[in-house]
Amino acid sequence: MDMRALYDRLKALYPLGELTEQRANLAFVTLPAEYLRPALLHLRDLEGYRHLVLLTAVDWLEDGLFQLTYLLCNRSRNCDIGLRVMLPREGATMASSHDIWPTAAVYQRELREMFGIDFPDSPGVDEEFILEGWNDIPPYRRDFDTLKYANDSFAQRAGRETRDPETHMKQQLYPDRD
Amino acid sequence: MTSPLYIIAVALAAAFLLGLLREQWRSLAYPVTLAALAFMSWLSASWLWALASGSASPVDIYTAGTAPPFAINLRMALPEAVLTLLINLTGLFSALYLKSALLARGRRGMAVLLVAIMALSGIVLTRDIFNLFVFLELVVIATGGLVLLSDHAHALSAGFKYLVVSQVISILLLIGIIFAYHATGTLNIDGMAEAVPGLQNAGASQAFELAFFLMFIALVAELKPFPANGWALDIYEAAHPAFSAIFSAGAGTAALYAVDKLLLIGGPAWLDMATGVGIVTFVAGNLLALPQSNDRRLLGYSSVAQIGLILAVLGQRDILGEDTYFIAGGLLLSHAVAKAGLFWLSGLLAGRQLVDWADLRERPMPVFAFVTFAAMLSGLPPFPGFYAKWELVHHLAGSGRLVLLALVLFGALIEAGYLFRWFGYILKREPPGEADFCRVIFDKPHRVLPVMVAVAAGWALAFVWGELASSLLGRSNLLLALPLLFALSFLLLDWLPAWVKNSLAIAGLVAFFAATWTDYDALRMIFAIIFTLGGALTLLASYHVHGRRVGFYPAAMLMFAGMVMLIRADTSFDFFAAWELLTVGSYFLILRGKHSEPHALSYILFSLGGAFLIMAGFAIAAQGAPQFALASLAHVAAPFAPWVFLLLAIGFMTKTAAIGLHIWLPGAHAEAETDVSPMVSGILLKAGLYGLMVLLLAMGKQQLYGIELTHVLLWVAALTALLGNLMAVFQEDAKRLLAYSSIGQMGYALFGLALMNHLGWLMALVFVINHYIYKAMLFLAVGGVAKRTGTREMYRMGGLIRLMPLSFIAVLVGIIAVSGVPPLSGFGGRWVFYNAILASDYRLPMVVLFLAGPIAFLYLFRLIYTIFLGQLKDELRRVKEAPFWIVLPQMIYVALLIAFAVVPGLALHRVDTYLNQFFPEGGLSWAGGEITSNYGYWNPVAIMIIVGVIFCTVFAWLLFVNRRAQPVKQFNIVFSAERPFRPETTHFAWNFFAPYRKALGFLTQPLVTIFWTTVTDLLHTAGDLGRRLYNGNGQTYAFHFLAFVVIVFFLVGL
Amino acid sequence: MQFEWIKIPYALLTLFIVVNYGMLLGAFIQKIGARVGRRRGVPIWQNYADLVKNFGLRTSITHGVMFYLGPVFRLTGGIGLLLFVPTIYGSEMFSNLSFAGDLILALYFVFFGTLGMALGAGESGHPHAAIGISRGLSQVTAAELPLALAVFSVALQYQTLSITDIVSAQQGGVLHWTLFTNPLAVAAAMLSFLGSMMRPPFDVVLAPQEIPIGPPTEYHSSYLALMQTNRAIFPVAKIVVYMNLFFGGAASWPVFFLKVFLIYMVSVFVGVAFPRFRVEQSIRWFLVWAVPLGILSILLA
Amino acid sequence: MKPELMKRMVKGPDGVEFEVEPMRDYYCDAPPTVQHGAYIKIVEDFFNWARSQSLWILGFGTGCGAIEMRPLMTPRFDAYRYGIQWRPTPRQANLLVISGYLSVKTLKRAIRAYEQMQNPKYVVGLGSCTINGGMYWDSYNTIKCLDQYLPVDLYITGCMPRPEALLAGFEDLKKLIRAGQAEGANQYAERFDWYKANQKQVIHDWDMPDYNW
Repeated sequence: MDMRALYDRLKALYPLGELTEQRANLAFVTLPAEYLRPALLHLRDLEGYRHLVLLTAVDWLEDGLFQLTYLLCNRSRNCDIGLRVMLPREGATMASSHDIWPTAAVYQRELREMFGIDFPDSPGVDEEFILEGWNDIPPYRRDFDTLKYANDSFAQRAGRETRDPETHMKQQLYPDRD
Repeated sequence: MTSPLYIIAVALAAAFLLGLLREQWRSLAYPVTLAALAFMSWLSASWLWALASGSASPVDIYTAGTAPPFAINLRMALPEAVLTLLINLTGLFSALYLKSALLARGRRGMAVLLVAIMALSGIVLTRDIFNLFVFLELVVIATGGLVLLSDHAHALSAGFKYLVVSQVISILLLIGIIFAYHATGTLNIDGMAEAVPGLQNAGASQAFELAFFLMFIALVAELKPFPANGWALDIYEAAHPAFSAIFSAGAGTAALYAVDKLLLIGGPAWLDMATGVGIVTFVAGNLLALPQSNDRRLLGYSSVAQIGLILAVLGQRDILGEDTYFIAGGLLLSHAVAKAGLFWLSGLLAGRQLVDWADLRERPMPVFAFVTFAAMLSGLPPFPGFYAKWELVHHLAGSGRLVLLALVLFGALIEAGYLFRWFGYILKREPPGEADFCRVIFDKPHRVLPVMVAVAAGWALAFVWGELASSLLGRSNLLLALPLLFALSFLLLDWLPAWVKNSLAIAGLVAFFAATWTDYDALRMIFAIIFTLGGALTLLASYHVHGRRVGFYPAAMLMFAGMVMLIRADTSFDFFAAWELLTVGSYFLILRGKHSEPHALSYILFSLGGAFLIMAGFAIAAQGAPQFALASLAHVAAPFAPWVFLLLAIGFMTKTAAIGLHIWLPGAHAEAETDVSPMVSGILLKAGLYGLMVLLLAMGKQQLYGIELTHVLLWVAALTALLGNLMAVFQEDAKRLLAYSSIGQMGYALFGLALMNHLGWLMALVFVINHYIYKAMLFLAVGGVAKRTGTREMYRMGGLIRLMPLSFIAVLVGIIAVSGVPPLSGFGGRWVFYNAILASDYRLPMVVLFLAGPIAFLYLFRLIYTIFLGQLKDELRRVKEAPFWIVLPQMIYVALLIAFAVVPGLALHRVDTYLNQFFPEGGLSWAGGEITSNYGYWNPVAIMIIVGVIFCTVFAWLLFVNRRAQPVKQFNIVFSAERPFRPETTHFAWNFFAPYRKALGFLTQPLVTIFWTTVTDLLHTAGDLGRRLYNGNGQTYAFHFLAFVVIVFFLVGL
Repeated sequence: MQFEWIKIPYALLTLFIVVNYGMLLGAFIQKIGARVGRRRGVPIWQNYADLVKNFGLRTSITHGVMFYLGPVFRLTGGIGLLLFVPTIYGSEMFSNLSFAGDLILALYFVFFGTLGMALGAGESGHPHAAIGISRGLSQVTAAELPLALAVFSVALQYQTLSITDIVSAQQGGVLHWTLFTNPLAVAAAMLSFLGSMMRPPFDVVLAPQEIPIGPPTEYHSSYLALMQTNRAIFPVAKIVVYMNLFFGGAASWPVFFLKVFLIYMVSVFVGVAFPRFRVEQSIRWFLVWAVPLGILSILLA
Repeated sequence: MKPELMKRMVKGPDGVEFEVEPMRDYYCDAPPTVQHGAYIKIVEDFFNWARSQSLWILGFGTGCGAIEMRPLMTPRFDAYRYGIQWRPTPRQANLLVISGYLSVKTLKRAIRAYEQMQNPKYVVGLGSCTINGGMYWDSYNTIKCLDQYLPVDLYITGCMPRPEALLAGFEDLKKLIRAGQAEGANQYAERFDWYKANQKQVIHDWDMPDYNW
């Protein structure tokens, strides 16, 4: 209904992918990277999506792609729309949106540190964000082996056991039952 | 004796000779001119000498061999001798100065110059009104010619305008003379004067009145009264400076004397008119000079004003009586010598803007010349104008002419304002152009010589008038006073290296005290010690300056001379002269600071304003006598007493910087040099307190309109203490903080005095002593720090305790003392204060003072914390301890402070006893170490021992348990588990008391500054408005003149 | 009054009693607070343990000479204040060292420790220390004013500055206390008292959550132990002044203990009932509410 | 190294240039030393008793475990009665509770805070995360074994341990202190190089002196 109408209006302007309607007031749509900025501005200025809820990334390792998701919110109509942009994993770079929403700069700094996606011209994008003195590939990339890194970097205490909570508690509390 | 007629004859002969000289002897023309002028000067001088020494008596010369009215007669008496000497000397040195211009113009120029000087002398000498007219015409024509000597673009038009208006004047004069001759049947001035009372019928009398009005207005117009003077001002601006010197000094003198002679005919009826025109011209001329930026035009306005003042003095002949010539002469000679000197000086400079005079900055001699001239014009001691003003004001006050008195002082203050502003430019502005050009001009001795002669003449006049005044006032010559001579001798010693002069100065101060210490009573003793020995102690710090330090010692010693003369003065005149001397000396001292130009100016203006109030107060109290013993202030008649009290109190409070009159102090003290700040703060402020003490001791409580003035004083003092302290809290500049603190501390001392009881006075004295010690110490310490760190802004410092430990100790001891925390000496002041207010009748002002007390903690803590504690900045890591000579006096002060804390009785016991004769009630009893009042007791020795023992015990215990403490560095602080970024971001110093500003900052609105800025702005605006009258158009000027005539005519009411 | 050597052991005895009383009083008041909150609260000897612990710490650091001396100034200020004021009225033994000076000495000696402490904290170079001092000094200027006025009023009333004389003038019944003869002055002084006890609503100086305890933030080990000792002595010494001026003094130790406790409790009651003022608010509060009372008391005295 | 910590040339007010090296000029570089107790045993025992009765905890929460420490002050648990209280500055605290997981970034701050406390000082590890990383055992950014980096006197297990467990743990700590066995600060000084090596192995941007006085 609403989201569909919005999709149609956008579709007339930009080459959009399929609409994924999660809920009545939440939908996602994919579009090429170069159309993202006009689409964001259009949504913000003409459609009332004034709030950038979040900007996050997904590592599609197998496809060699990063997916950026810009989730926007229209407060007055209680609607959210997510714009997805697919970037090639190798040398992933995206135009910065900090001039549209200043908060985007923080997300972009985080994405730069955790995924290695570059946002040229975003303020402070190359500064350390959460990690201090990180010396490996960005840790949220799926090809980063966190267990191996942990074992290499940190002394593990010997004798640690791992149990499945369900079976363990069953054994502990109701050892007789099946 | 050679007949004075030769003055005229030689000039005429020389002028003719110049015309007859053969072409090939042309080069002789200039020497002939000089010789003639020199002879004329010699002739006047010989008559002056003869008349003054009594070896000759005044003579009348009958030109045609017969007595008037049948022939013209000239007179040579003392005034004539003085004035012709002045005119001829001005002519001589101007001719010398004009050498190149005269040589370029040839013989005719020289002849005209000779004729001009001759005619001016003739105006002075002649007793015949028509002859006077003739000489006047000669002067006008010669002036028109001489103006053209200048290369200035406007010279021609200025001369033309001058001629036009002068002819109108001449016509009026001529008509007047014709009618007067018709009425009286004589042209002789004295004859006319005798004939006037004898005029029989009303018609003749009225006709004569009209005739006299025409003559009077014409001659007055020659004096360039306001507003009929536009035509003359262009001359000042456009003519050659040497001619302007003649025009200002010579022509003004001659015209004044002519008016003086004419007033003889008119009689007392015309005196008021002369006074009115004179005083209006004086005030307006000075107001108009205020916004001027062109030097010669300013001098022109100033000349107009000065001559106006003298005209006003002549108009006051009825009350001045015999003193008229003493006063008018003093003013006139000061004016003439100073103006001639200044015009000559202006010819040495390339630029015509006042700021261009900064060229003089590096040259001590011209600067000294300027100082001399400015002091002569502003009537500062020891120059004749000072005596003249004193006498004038006393006569005016004695006859109740208070409006006139106020106008005279107001005009004089404005005059001092622009002169000292100008002096500030000279010393403090950047020289504008190429110094080379300037040097070339200075290399011409014939231009420098006249200036130096004028300086010498100024000082000679100072001596002469000192002698005259000494016979008038029955006291020795001011210029010969030992302290003043000692101070002036440093002018001659200025070539010596600074350390030699410093040693001499210290020795002089100590020796003076050693020679005179038996003369002082207990009260004066305290001030004497602070002024002499205290001064010597602060001078120790001056050893840190290397080189010659030109100008410092004359100024400093002048201040100290003034101060010792102040405490030794027992008559109003001595007191006032000393007061002026210390003001001037301290002004020069303050002006030495790098950025102190505006602050020194505001200091001198407030001080002179205060001094004029003091003078007026003394004059009113004197009731016609030229001076009186200070002690007899107690016997001033009832209706005047409160007013005298008010004037004197306000005058003294300009020095102690009571609230409302304080705005000069912060800048002046903060911008002064390192070793000057302690002098002007620790020592100079006490002079104002001393004045107040003298005043209050003599006059006690006074009532005005039912209000007790000491009660008002209490409020003023309390507000001063509060606002001074409050302002200090919000300063970023360490020396400004201390300066505001001084205002607050002076408020406390004033409060003690105004309490008018025994302990209040004792408290004031405790504050006097304490404030001297700790403020001198703090200013030295902070000055030393500022010297090393290159800044006075406290937030730029920090963490200096390890690098400058001795300065830290001085400041630490200082702030404990200032804050009044036991066991140091400040507590004594607080203790006496509490005991004093318990005995007082007033209670409300104390509330304000209670509020002020703890505020001191705020600024004191800030002072020590932001400078010495906190975080050390990178660029200050290698700073060294202040120079030895700055630290040494501080350490002596520390010792003194502790000594005064332990045994205050040494200084106070005698004073306490001494005060018993004035305030028998409520003294202290001094038994052993204990001091007991009617209310409480206090044992400084015991306090010191107890605190010391407890402190040492606790400290020893801490040392024992904490012996292994690890010394750490500045960033080893707990920073919420983070680390500090940089020292500058970690040092919490700027706007330190932000919450306090939120709560009470509204009290620190600069209302007083706004008020005084508005006052000066208004004065400038008034001057600017007046300037629009002068649009440079000859017709307008002629109209001004006619309007002037008409206005005066109606005012006269014929 | 004259000095005799016997005064020294007497003074030390007073000091001993007051230190212990102050330690216990502090814990006791904490305990009352705990009981009001249905807690058991600290043991009554907790302050001793803390003190011994801090003296027993093996390491310490120093930021410089003034930092080292700060606590010495502080404790000297406390002990001096205590000893300059007679503790027990009528007792030669416990008149301490009051021969050295009168009421004014006591009033001004209060600042001795404050000033030294502020300097010491300042040398630590910690900005929070400076901020705390800035707040404390700002507040004290307004808070001290009503007390100064009240003291002036009382001195006018009794025409003396001697504490002993002021106490003796209040003898002969409860109604002779200044509290009843000059209630305005006492009201003003007690408001000032609130401001000087570092309890809410006037504790923004320490503000543990905001500028971790303000001026003493860098102090530890034996420095802190000295300051704790002072914390036991100083409030009691200050209350002794109030007690002598306004509440008839104390003629024996039990009366002394009771009166000091009750006066102390005033600030505790106010403290638990009101939230914290900002500095400028507390300055205005003192100027608007407390100072007029003081002025009135002066005008009526 | 951050620019503000790098060596730089500075010009003094007298115009002379000189070098400022922040790490040397701003920080004390003395290493910690082993501190012996009082020479007389009974005095040391007395001190140990006082130390045990006066545990001042640094108010410093590193992870979710901090939420379990707040109730200790409430009437229900009332830790004050055991002589336990909170101090806002490490200078005055002598007990550091590592309350839960400790990321590498927080570890640096914990080390600073610990070193700024005065000897003797105690470390209590709270919850499984401090013991073996707990549920963060394979995290790339969380230390697994607190005693590699700080001398831990006592661990309190659980995820999360309840306030009762904390109180019990503190009572055990008191016993250790009274027995003179809580000498973590001295261990730290003795094995300073080992601790520093472990710390520097995980903290890659070491930008502070080796010992933060």
